[in-house]
Amino acid sequence: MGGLYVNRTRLILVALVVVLACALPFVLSSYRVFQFNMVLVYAIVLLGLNMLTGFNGQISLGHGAFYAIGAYVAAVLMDHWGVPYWVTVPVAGVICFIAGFLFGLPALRLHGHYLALATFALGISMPQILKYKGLEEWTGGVQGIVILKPEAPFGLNISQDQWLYLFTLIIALVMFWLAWNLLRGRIGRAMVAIRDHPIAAEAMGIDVAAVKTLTFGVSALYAGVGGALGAIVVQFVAPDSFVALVSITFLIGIVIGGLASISGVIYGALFIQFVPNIADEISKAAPWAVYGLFLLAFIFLAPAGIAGFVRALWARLTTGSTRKKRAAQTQET
Amino acid sequence: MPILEVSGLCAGYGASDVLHDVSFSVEQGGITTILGANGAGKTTVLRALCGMLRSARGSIVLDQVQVNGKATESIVRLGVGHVPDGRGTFMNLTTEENLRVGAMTRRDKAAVAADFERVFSYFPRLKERRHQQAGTLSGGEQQMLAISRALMLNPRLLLLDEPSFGLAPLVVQDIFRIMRTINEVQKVAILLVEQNASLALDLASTAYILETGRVVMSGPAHELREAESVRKSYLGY
Amino acid sequence: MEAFLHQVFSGLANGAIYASLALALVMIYQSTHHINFAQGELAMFSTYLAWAMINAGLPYWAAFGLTVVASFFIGLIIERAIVRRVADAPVLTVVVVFIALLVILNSVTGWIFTYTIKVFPSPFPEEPLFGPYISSHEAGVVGVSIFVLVTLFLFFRFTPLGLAMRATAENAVSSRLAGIRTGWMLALGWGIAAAIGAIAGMMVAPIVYLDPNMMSGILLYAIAAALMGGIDSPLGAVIGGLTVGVLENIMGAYVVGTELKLTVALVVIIGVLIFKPTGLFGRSFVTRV
Amino acid sequence: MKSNHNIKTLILAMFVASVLIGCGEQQTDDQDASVDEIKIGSTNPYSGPASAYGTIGRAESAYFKMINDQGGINGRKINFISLDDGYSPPRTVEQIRKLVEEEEVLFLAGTLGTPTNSAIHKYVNAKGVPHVFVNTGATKWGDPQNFPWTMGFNLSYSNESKIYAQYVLENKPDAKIAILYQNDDYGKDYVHGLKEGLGDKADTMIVAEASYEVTDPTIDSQIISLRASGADTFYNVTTPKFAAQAIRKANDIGWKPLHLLNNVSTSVGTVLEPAGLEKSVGLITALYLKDPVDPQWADDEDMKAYTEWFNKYMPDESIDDAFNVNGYIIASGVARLLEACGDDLTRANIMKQMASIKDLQMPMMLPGITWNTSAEDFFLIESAQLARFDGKEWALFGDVIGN
Repeated sequence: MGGLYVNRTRLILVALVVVLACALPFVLSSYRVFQFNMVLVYAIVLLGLNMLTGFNGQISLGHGAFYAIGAYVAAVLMDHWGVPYWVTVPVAGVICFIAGFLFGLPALRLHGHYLALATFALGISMPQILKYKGLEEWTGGVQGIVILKPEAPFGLNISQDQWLYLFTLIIALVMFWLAWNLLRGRIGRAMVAIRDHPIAAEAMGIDVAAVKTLTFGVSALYAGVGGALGAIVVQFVAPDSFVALVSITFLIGIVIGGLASISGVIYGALFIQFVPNIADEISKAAPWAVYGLFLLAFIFLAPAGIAGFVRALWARLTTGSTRKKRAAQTQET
Repeated sequence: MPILEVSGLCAGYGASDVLHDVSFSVEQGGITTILGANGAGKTTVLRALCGMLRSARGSIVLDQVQVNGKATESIVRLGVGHVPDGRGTFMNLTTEENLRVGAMTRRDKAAVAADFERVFSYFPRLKERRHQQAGTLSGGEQQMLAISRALMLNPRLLLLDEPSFGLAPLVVQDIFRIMRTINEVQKVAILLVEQNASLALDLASTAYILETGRVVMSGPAHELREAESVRKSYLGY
Repeated sequence: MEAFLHQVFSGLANGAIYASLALALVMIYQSTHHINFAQGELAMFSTYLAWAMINAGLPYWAAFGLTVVASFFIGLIIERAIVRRVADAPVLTVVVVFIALLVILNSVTGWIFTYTIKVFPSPFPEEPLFGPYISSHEAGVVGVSIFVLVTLFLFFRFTPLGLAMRATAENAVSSRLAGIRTGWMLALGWGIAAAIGAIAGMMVAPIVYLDPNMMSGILLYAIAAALMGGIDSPLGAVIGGLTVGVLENIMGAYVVGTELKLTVALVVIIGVLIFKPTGLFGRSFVTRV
Repeated sequence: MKSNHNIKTLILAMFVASVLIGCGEQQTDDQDASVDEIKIGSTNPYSGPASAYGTIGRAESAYFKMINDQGGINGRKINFISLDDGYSPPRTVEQIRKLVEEEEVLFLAGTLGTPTNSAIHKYVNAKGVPHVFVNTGATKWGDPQNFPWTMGFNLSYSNESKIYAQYVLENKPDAKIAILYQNDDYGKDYVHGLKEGLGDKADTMIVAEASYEVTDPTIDSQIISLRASGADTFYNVTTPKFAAQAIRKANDIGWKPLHLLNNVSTSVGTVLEPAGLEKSVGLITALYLKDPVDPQWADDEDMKAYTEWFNKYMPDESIDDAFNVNGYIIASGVARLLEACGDDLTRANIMKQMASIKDLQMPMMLPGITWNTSAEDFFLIESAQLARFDGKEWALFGDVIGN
């Protein structure tokens, strides 16, 4: 399980990525900044989903639902009560934590495919619920809610896009840092133990039910924070923005990026943000087919996700000739 | 002319090898045993023989046919019955269906019917439990079922992976008695892998001792039985 | 009362649609332990093959038979060429492969055949034979589902191949040690599932019209039905399908209205699963530590 | 932890530094079209569950290909960039920003879908990019006061509904109406429009409403419920596949109401033929386009031109599909707009020309249904004519309604 320990090279790499991320909005056009802003948003959501599915082994085909709740919390708060945008993000996180925790309780009794169905059902139902007459007063029903884009504070001389990107980046860094600490700590080990050896974990004295529901809550919290940020960035929420396909896309993100890998969620986020556009450029007649071929290609070339691929590549580069010799030997047979 | 001739076998899981340059043979119609402590690599030997380990290197010749690199099912079809560790029972199938699976590769219906009767005569308990779900059988019964399933293949060579494991002494004796019968009546060669050295050396004519993946001693079973080191480490007196 | 009966029968007719696809899902699950998300699109694609053949002038049953055979081989090839490569991968990786297949099949079909709806003929008579509540075709779909179910049961219970497939699904290592070519058993499972899916598609299309998204809605119901019935039980799949169909209609017509009927139906199904985690007819496996 | 501290300091330093360097963004309001090429942007769902509409975008592209083959407009070629948004609002925002900021298109035309266009409504108006021929029927696209850069294309769903309401009030004042609608903005707009049209009689006249989701396999259950309500008038607000199902199912269970079908699903080839032409007899709708399959237009000059274009530029697509007509008219409208603009290809002039169309009879529009706009009136198509299906064709009756 890479990604959880510290060493000098890794630290330098992380710092480099962070520096690059900070510099991005000042070298790229607004449109690109917007795109990378969405990458950050997706990365936060994928991180949450990866905790739940990758590290804890609970499959979710319905994280789009929590993403939607987060987005709507932000939109409703801003639209109805004029709450400042930056307040809505933690509120969305807390509300999603509660929602995820509550959903995690019945999910305790469901395993494997059954949990997949339950979460998928949640993802499918969410647009219906958002459209429901009884909630229309807040959700705006099928019309959705339009949000105003925040201006940069403190009189900073940067554009709205740049500010929003940096705002998202700060939150993303905090969320990554928290996740990293959580995952390498006691709770993180418990999560992995439950995934790999549920019965042994119980025998070791881990409160399996508590850890699983908490993981569900935290995972939903991440999705909610991502959802709130996504809503602010896109400036619009509507039931059509949160169809079941969104949940599937998130799942694709963590698998392509690398299950149970923190760095993987960044690759996954880049994939789900950019590959559909590439597919569109290749074929207007059947862009989905191109997208599907990309998926297959990535799965076959990097079965352990891009993170796994990078890790293997790194290992080959760093460890010298001894490995190569051994590899050659094994190939003889 | 040995039915099985293994030389220079190396194999393992993942990057590191468990077996190092292991060589042994089983005579036509003979009984050979490989003894060793837990973790010596006994099960790995059997897995490598049946093509279940991609890492296996060296030469494995079965009745003059080189079988290295062949798929498990192809090796099995050459007449190798493997009673795996953990018994490999199909828990959700009935006893009879388990046996049918064993005879899956055979087309000679009459002979299969005769073999059904034969294994039921070896293990009458299985006949009683014929229509019962195999998952509900006791450990001993499942071991009998595993041996019977392998016999249904009509093998020339039977590989047994610790058939005594976890069973009551009476049951174990029963099973070893039947193995001798099988060997004598059906002329099936047997490769027995065991921790229970005393029983195994009684049954086998040739024995090998495996320690940390290497053959450290070999010879006729009765000679090894007398060897002091064997007595101390494996027979416990 | 008349309307109520009508709703029930209409629910049964819909349920038969779900059941027929659920059977294909159960088939794949039995042989590979995966839920194939691309099953619906595969069925849809098969139905287009049949449509193209009928359009080219083939008689219905010839097209039907050819499509079932062709679908069998398509399933077989997909398993051998694509799914096999991820046989050892984590289940989620396999899920992504299924999603990739789903989007490719959907998009390619739309590209070849366009997205306009197509009329697909029914082999059953036009006039209702079973009273006013259910059309002959709908009754026929129920009948075909039951026929497929019985055939599957007989196949698995009484043929050596069926036994080999069950054995492979349960314990691949032991099966290989019995000389069973397990790789082919998996491919065969895919082939048979694709063939069943093709039948499902050809039964569904006359009711819902043929279009590339024909199965995307049905798939969810079929998965729900299969799981509710117990994912390894063909009988459970059929009963699950019929239950889901009726449940949804009654919910929509009398309980919560149409806007939330899917949501409520799903909640009920998940409720059932929480109290009976292996489904109505599923076997509970003994887990050993 | 020391290393942890280091990294935090580093991040902070970098962040502060980058903020300090931060430079303001240059706003570009108006790009003049280059001399020899006019860039136009659009979005369409080429992928995803709504990809049935993708053919509209392909038809538009095919039309501009024809224009370019004929030498372009005023000597300029059209570069029509139509991107896939999968009917997902966030992706529409992204693609529109790409078109506006990267491709620097002169204007946007024919962007499809209500939620998708809602997502970019504010953005394009803030940027001052003409956002015309918006391809949905929501009412909000005609609001020049607040959104002076946006103008819709279709007859609005609510205006269409009012035509049916008027018809019912005049011809069947004691009607009991049952409504089937798609559970989204499009369906609800229609329902809302009908209620407005019926006024205070709405509550008594509408006896049942049922919705469906696009993922529903069938709408049989809804039809049974609606029939059981005792309604004698059926307002069918559905997209093609469900419309065909509804027409057939109502017929099969012996329900013979006055059947009002929304304009979205009037295609003879892709709706009525699948439903059964004999089962479609008596359907009433409000038409404004010509249907390529409807035999009454077989010798029509417009239709001949359309068929010729279609066979040459879209040989792989289905001519039955009336969606292509929608794309064809939008594209020809854009071409007409550019001709009117002449050499003054500024965004302001585009909106000015767009808002000064008088009695324009476009090809493939029904005779008498003309385009009219003004600085206060941002609704392009505001009239339609009722038609009853007679088993072969849509028989128009009554006057053109609306203005």
